Amino acid sequence: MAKDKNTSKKDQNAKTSLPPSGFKIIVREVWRDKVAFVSFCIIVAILLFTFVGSLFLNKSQVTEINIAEAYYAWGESGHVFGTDDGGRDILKLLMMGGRNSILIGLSVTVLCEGIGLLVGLFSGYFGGVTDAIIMRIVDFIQILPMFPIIIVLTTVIPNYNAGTLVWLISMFGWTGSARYFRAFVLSQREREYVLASKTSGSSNLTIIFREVLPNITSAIIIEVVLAIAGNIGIETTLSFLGYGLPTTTPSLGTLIGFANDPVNVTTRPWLWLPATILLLIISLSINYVGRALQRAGDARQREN
Amino acid sequence: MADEIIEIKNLKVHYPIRSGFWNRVTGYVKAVDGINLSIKEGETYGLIGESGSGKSTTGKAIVGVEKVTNGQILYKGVDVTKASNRKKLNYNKDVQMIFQDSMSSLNPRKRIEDIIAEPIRNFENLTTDEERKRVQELLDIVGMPSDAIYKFPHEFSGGQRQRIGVARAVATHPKLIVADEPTSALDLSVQAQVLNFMKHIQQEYNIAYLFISHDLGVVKHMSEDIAIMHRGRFVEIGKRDQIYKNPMHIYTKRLLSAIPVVDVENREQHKEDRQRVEKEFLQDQDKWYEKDGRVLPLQKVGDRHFVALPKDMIQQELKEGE
Amino acid sequence: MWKTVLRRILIMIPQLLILSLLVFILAKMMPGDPFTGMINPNSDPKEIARLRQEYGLNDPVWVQYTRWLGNMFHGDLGQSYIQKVPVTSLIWDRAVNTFWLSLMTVVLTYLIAIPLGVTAGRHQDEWQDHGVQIFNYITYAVPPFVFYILGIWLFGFTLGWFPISGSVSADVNPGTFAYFWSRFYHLILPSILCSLISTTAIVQYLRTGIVDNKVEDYVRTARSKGVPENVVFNKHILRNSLLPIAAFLGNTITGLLSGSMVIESVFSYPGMGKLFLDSIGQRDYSTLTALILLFGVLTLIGNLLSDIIMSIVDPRIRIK
Amino acid sequence: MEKQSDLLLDIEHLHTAYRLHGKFYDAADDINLTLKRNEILAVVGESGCGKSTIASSIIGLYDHKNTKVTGDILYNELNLVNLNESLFNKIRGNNIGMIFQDPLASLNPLMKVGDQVAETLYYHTDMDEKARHARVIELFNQVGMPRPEEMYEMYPHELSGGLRQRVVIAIAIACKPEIIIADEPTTALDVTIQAQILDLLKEIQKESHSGIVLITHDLGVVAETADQVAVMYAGQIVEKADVKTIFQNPLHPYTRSLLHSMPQTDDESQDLHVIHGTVPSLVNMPRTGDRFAARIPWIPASAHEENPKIHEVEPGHFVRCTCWQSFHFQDEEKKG
Amino acid sequence: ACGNNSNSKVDNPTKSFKSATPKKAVKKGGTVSVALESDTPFTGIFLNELSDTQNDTDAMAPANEALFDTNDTYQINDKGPATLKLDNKNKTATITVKKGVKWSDGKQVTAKDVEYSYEIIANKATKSSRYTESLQNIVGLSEYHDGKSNTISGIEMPDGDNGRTVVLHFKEMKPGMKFSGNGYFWEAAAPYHYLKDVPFNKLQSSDQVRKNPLFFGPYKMSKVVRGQAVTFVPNKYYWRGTPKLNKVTIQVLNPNSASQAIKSHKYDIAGVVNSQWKNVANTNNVNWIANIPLGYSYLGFKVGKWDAAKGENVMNKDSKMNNKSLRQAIAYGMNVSAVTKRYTNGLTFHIPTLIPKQFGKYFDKNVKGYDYNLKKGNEILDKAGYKKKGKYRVQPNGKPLTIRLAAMTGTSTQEPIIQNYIQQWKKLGLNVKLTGGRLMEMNSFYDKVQNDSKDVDMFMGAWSLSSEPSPNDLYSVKAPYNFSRFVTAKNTKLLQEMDSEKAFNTNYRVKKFHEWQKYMDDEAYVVPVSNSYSVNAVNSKITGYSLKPSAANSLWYNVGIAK
Ligand SMILES: Nc1ncnc2c1ncn2[C@@H]1O[C@H](COP(=O)(O)OP(=O)(O)OP(=O)(O)O)[C@@H](O)[C@H]1O
Ligand SMILES: Nc1ncnc2c1ncn2[C@@H]1O[C@H](COP(=O)(O)OP(=O)(O)OP(=O)(O)O)[C@@H](O)[C@H]1O
Ligand SMILES: [Mg+2]
Ligand SMILES: [Mg+2]
Repeated sequence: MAKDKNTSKKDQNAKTSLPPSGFKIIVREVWRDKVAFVSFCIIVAILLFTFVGSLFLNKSQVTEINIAEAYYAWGESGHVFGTDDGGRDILKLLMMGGRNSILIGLSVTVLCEGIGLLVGLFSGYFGGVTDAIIMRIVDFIQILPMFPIIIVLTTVIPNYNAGTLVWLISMFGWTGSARYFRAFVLSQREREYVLASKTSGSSNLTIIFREVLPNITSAIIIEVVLAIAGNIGIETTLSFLGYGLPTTTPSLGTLIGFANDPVNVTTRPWLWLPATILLLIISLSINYVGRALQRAGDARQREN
Repeated sequence: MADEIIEIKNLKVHYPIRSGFWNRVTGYVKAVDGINLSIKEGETYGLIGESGSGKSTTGKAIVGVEKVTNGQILYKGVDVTKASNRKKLNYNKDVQMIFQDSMSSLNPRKRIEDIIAEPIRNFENLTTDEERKRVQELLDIVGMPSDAIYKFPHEFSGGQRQRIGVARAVATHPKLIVADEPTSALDLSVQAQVLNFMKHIQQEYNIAYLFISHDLGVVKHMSEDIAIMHRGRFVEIGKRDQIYKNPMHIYTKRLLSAIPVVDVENREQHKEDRQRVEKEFLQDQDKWYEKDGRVLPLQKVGDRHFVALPKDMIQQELKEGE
Repeated sequence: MWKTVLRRILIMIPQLLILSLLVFILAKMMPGDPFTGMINPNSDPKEIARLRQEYGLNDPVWVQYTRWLGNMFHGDLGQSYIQKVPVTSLIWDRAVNTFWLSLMTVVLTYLIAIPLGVTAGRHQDEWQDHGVQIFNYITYAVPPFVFYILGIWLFGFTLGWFPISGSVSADVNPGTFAYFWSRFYHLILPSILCSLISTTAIVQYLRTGIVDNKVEDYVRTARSKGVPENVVFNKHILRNSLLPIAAFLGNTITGLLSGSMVIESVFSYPGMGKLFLDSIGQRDYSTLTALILLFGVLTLIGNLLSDIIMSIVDPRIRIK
Repeated sequence: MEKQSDLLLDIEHLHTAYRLHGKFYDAADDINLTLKRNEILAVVGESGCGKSTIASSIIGLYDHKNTKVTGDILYNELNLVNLNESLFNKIRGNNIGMIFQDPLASLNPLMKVGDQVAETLYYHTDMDEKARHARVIELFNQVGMPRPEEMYEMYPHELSGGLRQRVVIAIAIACKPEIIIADEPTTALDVTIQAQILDLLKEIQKESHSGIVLITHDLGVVAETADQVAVMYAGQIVEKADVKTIFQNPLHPYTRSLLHSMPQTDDESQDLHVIHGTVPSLVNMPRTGDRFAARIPWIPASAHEENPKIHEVEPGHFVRCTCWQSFHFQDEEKKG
Repeated sequence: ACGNNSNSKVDNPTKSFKSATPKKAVKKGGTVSVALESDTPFTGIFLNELSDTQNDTDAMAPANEALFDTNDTYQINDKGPATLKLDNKNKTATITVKKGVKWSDGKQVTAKDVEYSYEIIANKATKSSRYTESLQNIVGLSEYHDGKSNTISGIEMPDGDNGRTVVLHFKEMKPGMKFSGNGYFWEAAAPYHYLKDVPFNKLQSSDQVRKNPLFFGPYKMSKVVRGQAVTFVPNKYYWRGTPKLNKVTIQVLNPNSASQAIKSHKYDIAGVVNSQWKNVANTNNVNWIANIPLGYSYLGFKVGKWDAAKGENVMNKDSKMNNKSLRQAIAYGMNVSAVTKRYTNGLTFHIPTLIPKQFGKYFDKNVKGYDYNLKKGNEILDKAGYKKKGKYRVQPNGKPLTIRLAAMTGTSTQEPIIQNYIQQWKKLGLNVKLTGGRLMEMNSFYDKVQNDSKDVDMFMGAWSLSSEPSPNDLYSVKAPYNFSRFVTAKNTKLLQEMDSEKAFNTNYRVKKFHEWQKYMDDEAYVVPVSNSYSVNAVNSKITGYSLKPSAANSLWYNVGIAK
């Protein structure tokens, strides 16, 4: 009994003395950096705005055309941000579009970073021939001109939607993170704790996932956060070139794509400006938070 | 008499050098180039040599984390250079390693408990409670407070971390521990702690050490048998006193003379000696080494004392020694 | 080193073959063909069918591919279906335009990015740094075309300072100074806009490099030699921080020829990027495959160049 | 400066404090040291006791925003503390040379080593390029580099550790400085090379009659090279004397404990001496009372001075606190 | 949206449109710059026989003159560089080039030049896309094409190569032959003396075609910036007299930038993108010169397949869309007028029939077409047995009804417009989905429509027409362009009658045209949707600019700067 008490007390103790390398240092670092903190709050606000906001919206209603209401300017007839060329309310499109774009950005990130991480882990850890082969494949994919091929594929694929877009982009995107993670794994592999684990009889898989992986988490977090910032905007360029998502799938890209038409740029800023600003704010905020994370990661690096 | 627990026969570890148009192997770094060595139960074998002489490579080959190019490592009569044999024998249960850099050898993301328990989990089937008890015992043995098991490596000082490394190494009651420069990163007083401690557990559990270091003072303190390594081979092996009192190979002499001595009065004398040996070493290379700079084969010069010199020179040296 | 370079080039060949096959198949998978665009009541469908046959578009893909490959080994990339000129001459024309645009862009990019990066790194966490960072984030986050279109609207139309399309005005004669000036004049606006938004990576790398190098031991050594602070900065810190940027250089140089689809279409600038987009739209297979292959080659050469440049500027790196 | 005085450096009441979490903590606490011509002054102590702090304070290379230096460092009547930068730049490299611990990190990876040496000459002499080149070759010869002409063109990564350290030494002595500060010059090297480098330092000193501040934690190195020794603990100097006295008649408990824990005894079966407890970190360092007291708990508190001062116990032999008088090792207790 | 400051020019633009600039005294000299609106560079094949893009035609316009002038209904007259005489009995057409019509190098345009066009077109080596079935009506042309003969037997030059008369022999005479653009004979000439040394297979990439082409129009090309711009200077040998301007430049402009270019007066002549009208309507110092081009957009229903082997359309009686009521209801569901008013202020307008009004008598003004009428649509559907089951109607046989619509990408407002129609149809209880889930780009669209893809039940396309009104090429059994694939006896009969011998009698032809339009209106296999004005912003200093068909051939001769 007494012993049990003892351990539970120790467990509490243990919780409070988590290494500052974990979640805590991140929170601390973000909290300490006022800009990062404000950015974090903004991100939360945007997430609430887009995700919770979208809950109250009905997709078919939002994307319903009402030609009589086309091109209302800011504030006209109760449309805070006006309406687009089909009389759709920009504010609502912004909510749904923001959500979709964030989801797309997240999915692309998850796919790219997930594949990249796995490849990086195996390639970096095993080295030798495995590494050589994987890296040749990565090299090959990296010489593929990404945008051109995506564009060609979008015209080939019959039912092109957000899902296919995500796959297309991820198909090319993972190589960068694979290289990035591989470099980290390589540097970890040099460390003697890997040898120590080997001599302790752990299998390679165990070492990869239980030993090496936790040690590159801060690199992963930073990479992922910054990648999200980049990926949310990734469909905008495709939209510009005319290979973006259909307007029935609102996204920041389709909204910003209105800027494709100079007439809209000069005379109907409400069509594209809010989405551009939203994208800008999201990117900026994520970047600032990412920076704080990076500092947290560096601090850890120094402690090591 | 103590039995030999490991025997190394003609061990070679070569790293390929790639170059040329097709990136083919054009040569080898002969990190370890044919060494023979046997370690007896409960004894410490010291391995000395300058940087890059192949000490760590030897150690890693013995614990089985470095691929052996050639030769045999016999453990209980089984050649453990093959991974399958190691697996069958649960080899690493009996042969463990302590690393030089205590920080990098402990996973910064794991609690001390998990670090120490890792070999236990892999080699023994214990319940969680038993396992924890064992970890506590081990911490106790290495003189750490019991609440250490919940902490992370960075919360400890260098000396403490090194002791945790030792605790992990002894967790499965190994028979042999390869200690690769376990104290070179430590301050004097901390080094003393760790060395004392290693000696204690050796006596208690009858562990054999392969003690690798370039600090001759430390090796002398720890080991009964000593091997001097140079360019992947042994230049001289023998008992502690044979090596320290009666070194025969010029390289051994050079190493010994370079050790700073706490003898202020005679320091000029030491310096002269040192420089004389250095000069000799540089001048008559082909007297001491083969033409291509490789170390000569070992010759027996006394009970358990071998030196890599041509026979005629040995006679001469012996005479001089008298 | 030359052996290494040669080996790398040899390795490129199979990569390019795979790429070409891939591209060829992709191109053929696209719906429609170069003659789809001719559909109108004034053109006879039978005629279109005849042309298809004559251009060999009805052959199986692999026949078309081997024919194409064979021609390519003879240096013949074929005839553009749309422009009706040899693809090589078409690409050459566009490549020259793109080259000048990209060259201006690159030069401007470095001219803008290096001072910014230096300022940010030198005054780490001071207001200068924050200013540069904000600029950087904005150029990174705003989609380029929004930037370009605003630029063209403001400086091209509203203020009328710069031409808004094309690479040269129609009424100047090649070889004259007016011609040269006109070409230059057409480059100014697009290259400035383009360079403003391509500074991000360089600024970031430079800043990080400076911040990291500032605390390196060798900088301390330099100071201990009594080297004045600004020399320490320029000669030691800056030069070492420029290394990662040197690595970009290879890819930048080849990027000079690939062009940017976005800027070229906004400015109707007849360069490689625009050509690429047009050939997709018009299903100009021969041009399309040639272009993608060329982009692939350029990327490979860029990587190689980067490695070579790195091995030249950084004595620690030797390419193997 | 026709007639040069023998006293090169006079450090008085030096305090160097680092800013940590917004507060300043003294890492060097009231340091008094002198360095004479032809003398090697060794500063020894365990990691973190403030050795490098002293070195960087002397040569004025610290982060001015987060470091506070007070007291006097007098060099030829010139106070180096908070000296104007451009003036200091004339002195650094010229009058004071510095050798660092990690020779690879201390050299610019992108510059030929010869040029790195020549750079010093560029700022402190009016030699032309040819003359500088010649001088570098001369220096390379002096520090014992083989094939100096070839070495001039090499990059740091192409040299072995020993050669790199020789380059660093060449940089430090290029302008024949009166003072050389060597911060653990041999810690990264193995024994044979360490011996060569130490011999080299001594030779240089003999030739140029400069004064050397040698920072190390290796007592063997001290015994082999130093003339004067200052033993540091937790930011303070605890004992200061000439080298013979330190090794033959060490008084301060810390000095004695250190010497005791060296594995040099001939009886290998015996345990090495271990100093109780650990070195306190900068933030946790006790600021009043004897800082070493916690590590010799068996010595009664009354034996320590309340505010330990440094005392000259015999001419030239300084010891902090009076506790040494009642000090004995723990296992000697019974003997009394 | 900005309805309160209602501006007649903005909201009712067509009132301010003229078809020609006001007549003013012309001064000699001056420069005119023209925007060629295109998002791709022009190809730059400056030879009528080989060029196959509108961009090239536009880019060479000031230099390029056709052989014949026409009146405003496209009927060929004698005012142009050559005259035409048709002989129905002998099945010949005689073309006589006027004396003094000279190439810009001063050489007379000869019979050989006229004949050489046919050689270029018909020779396989040139890979010309102009070798059409209609032209093969000329005797001997296909033999020449197939290499069976070295000359074209049906082209006679009674006065020899250097004479000015050419006689064309036809296998059959057609009522449309007196109209320009009929495709039965070629209306341009090629400079034989200039091109004769260029092998046919090199022709399209030769400098004679690409860089320094030869024409007999009012201007000659002085410089070509490949794909981007062309500069013209006067042709001093021009047969009508000296042109007014010193220089004309034509430059490619991205249509996206058109409105800004107009507002900032970057060009003297530039086309207006209809959806951008509001942005430019208030621009000062421009005249809006507009016409309605021949063409229309339509909604077609797939009711059959193209049988490639037989070379004809085969209707599938049981196809989903082969139900007149369904088609009519769909047509009633389109709020075309509302859409055109909303997005183009009437610059695009609803049309009732498949024969454009511009064809004058041939257009049947009694056909009313389908106006937006949901009630009627619903009634028709109810009556025809399309019952509502849940949200949507099902087929009379009880199977669910999903209609897949193929539509092309176009101007930026295309997307909302199509979505709007889909919503209107939803109000009729029809479940319409876009093929592929989104608008298709042109290639994919035609790929699917032309190959009768299963994914297409109806499609929204557009035709631009030649000046010959016959719809035979688009709707006959044998017409591959009959994308609906509808084949009915009555349709076949009407189309044949339209182009029969009897149809040389204009009244008869008109009657048949009217019958056909009524028939098509009722059957609604193809529903006409809209047509648009083509508006040009012409700097008010310019005079002589006109979009009347009669002015087309001499347009650039007349354009000048007002005094
Ligand atoms: N993975 C490797 N690939 C190629 N060469 C290697 C590798 N590992 C070690 N070497 C080379 O093998 C030789 C012996 O190395 P080893 O690490 O065993 O030396 P060491 O005696 O432990 O030196 P130190 O005292 O510096 O630790 C060195 O020359 C080293 O450069
Ligand atoms: N820039 C700094 N900022 C804050 N604290 C510092 C800084 N530099 C050193 N310290 C702290 O000051 C104390 C003395 O450091 P110093 O580097 O002088 O020790 P040292 O004796 O040279 O140790 P070592 O033998 O490890 O080099 C240490 O506790 C160290 O952590
Ligand atoms: Mg080693
Ligand atoms: Mg230090």
